[in-house]
Amino acid sequence: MERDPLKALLEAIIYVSEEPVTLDQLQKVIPDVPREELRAALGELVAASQAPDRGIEVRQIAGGYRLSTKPEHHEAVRRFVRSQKPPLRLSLPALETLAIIAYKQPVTLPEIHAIRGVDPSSALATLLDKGLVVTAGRKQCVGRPILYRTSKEFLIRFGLKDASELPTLKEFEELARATLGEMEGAGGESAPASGSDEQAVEAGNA
Amino acid sequence: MERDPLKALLEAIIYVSEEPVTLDQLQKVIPDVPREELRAALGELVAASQAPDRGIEVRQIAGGYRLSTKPEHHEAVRRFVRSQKPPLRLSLPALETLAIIAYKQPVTLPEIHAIRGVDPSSALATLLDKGLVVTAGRKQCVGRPILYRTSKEFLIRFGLKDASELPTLKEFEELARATLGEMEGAGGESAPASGSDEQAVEAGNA
Amino acid sequence: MDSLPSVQLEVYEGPLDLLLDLIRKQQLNIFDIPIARITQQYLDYLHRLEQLNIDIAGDFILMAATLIQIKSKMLLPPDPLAGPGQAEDPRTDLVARLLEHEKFKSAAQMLQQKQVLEQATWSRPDLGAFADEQGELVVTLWDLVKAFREVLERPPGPAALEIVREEITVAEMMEEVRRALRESQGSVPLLDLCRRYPHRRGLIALFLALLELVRLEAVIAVQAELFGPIFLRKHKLFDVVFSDDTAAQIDQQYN
Repeated sequence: MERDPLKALLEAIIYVSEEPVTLDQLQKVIPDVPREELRAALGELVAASQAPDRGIEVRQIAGGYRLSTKPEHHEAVRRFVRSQKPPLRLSLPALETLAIIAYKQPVTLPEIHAIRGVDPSSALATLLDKGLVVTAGRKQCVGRPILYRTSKEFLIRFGLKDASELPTLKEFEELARATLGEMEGAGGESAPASGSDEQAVEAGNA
Repeated sequence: MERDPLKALLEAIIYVSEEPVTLDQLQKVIPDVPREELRAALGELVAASQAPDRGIEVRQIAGGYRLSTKPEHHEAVRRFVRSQKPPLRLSLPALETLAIIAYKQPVTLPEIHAIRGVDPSSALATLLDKGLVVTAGRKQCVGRPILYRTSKEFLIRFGLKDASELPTLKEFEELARATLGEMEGAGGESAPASGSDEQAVEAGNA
Repeated sequence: MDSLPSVQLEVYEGPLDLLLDLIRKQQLNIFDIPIARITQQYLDYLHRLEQLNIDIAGDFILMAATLIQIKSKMLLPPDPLAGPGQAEDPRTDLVARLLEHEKFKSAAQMLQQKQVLEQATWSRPDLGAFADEQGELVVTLWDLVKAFREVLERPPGPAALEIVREEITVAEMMEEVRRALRESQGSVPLLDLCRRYPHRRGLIALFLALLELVRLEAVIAVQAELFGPIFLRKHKLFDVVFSDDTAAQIDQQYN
């Protein structure tokens, strides 16, 4: 198949699909085109949709391809959509729990508790409720606790290609070390006792 | 507004609209662009979508503009739609009935009826239809009612290795209670108090 | 309260958040935490919560204990047997936990940003979600467990009660008959009993139960006049049949 009609066909299929369309699914419907060619055509489709005269773009999300409006048209588009996109409001605890699951998956409740320092049950229940997190069998250890992982819905709601697209934890590690470790006026136990207490910044003191 | 971003915006609006979008509607959302310019941009949009590498086209229909796949992809698109295994959707009654069967299996219709308090016949028919539930002989009691249990398809759909991976009620007790707390607005996240870090209680102020 | 750097009583989600905030506000170096001071401030905070009658979660108490333990370890002279550089800083574990927690707080913010951006785009499935066909939901295992819990917690309506009775077994129905006889001082109109079970299967169970009881001579059916009401009464073996043993057997089937 020539490249242009192939791209057109791919666009049509992605348009009608309810879920992000995977390469496997496309290969099944278009068996006579080599996989590599499909992949290349998809790449061109993604690139072409970035043109400034295009309002909808083909994006890689949740392991597949799908169409969506570009974020810059948000305001005008919203006026056309009958009701609001169901807003995904997550509390900070829920977001933190989600972050832990996203990076440590599959992970158990006690493991999350250890990192957060607080019982994560309520936050976890919220995430399960919203379908952002799903169960993933049981851990083969004492008590066989339930394992949790992020769902496809999570990838879609957060616009991620797949879980590996998240920035590495190392980046956050460096950030944490930088902001908490290299501060002025560091007064440790090893420092002269007098120093540290006086250096306390009267943050909220009136 | 420049022509390209205007075309992009129009495409985005036409994409999200459920009905064909009329010029009047567009003029209302984009009031600062003269009507004639809108019309011209729409004309260009229609023409551009005829390019051979495009699979969806903007068409004038029923006094408005809308997107649709091109007729030449009809066959492949239909094949794709057919090949899709739609995500498992269940009505609430069906879900409840499935839950009872999963946890009480093997179980009879009268027993399900007793637990749900509503006649589960139609929900059960749906579940049998979807292959999530199968029959499992008859119960040795008066009337010898048919027993039901969950199927292999059920395990696959819910990502379970076997029925023993089903979370026990006790395991979810904590989580479910936590959700209830949140719904009551109590935010049972943890003491000393509910919500996010931003909230500060002024109580300690002297 | 001058050891607590803030006059406001902040709300912390957990002990790690509180500690991180204390460190941040005072611009301390996390790799060299003044543990005595931090412990004092931490305890002051808990103390103020107590004064306000706010329940303190177990996680906060546990951390207080950990801090005190670290503090006391630091007061001990270094182990003379340990080689140079071998003695471990008692704060190491705590620092690792704080850093780990901080890491995921940043990750959470990153997720939030991504989500806000994604919220500004629209896709056809989003649109379809509004006009959800026939109120059907895409379900997960969690939905399943929740559904089961909700069913169990739902108070049974009057219809449910009627149906429960309808589906009882013969053994259970025998128990029902006994209860009815006890409640009515030994005599019950048969018709009253039948009216409790308007459906066929319930009536069949009742009929079988009565046959059983009559056969066992636990119950007798009497009719004072032709076509008159039939009454059920205790018979001579009533107490024997419903002896502890029999009752236990019935109970077993009941569960």
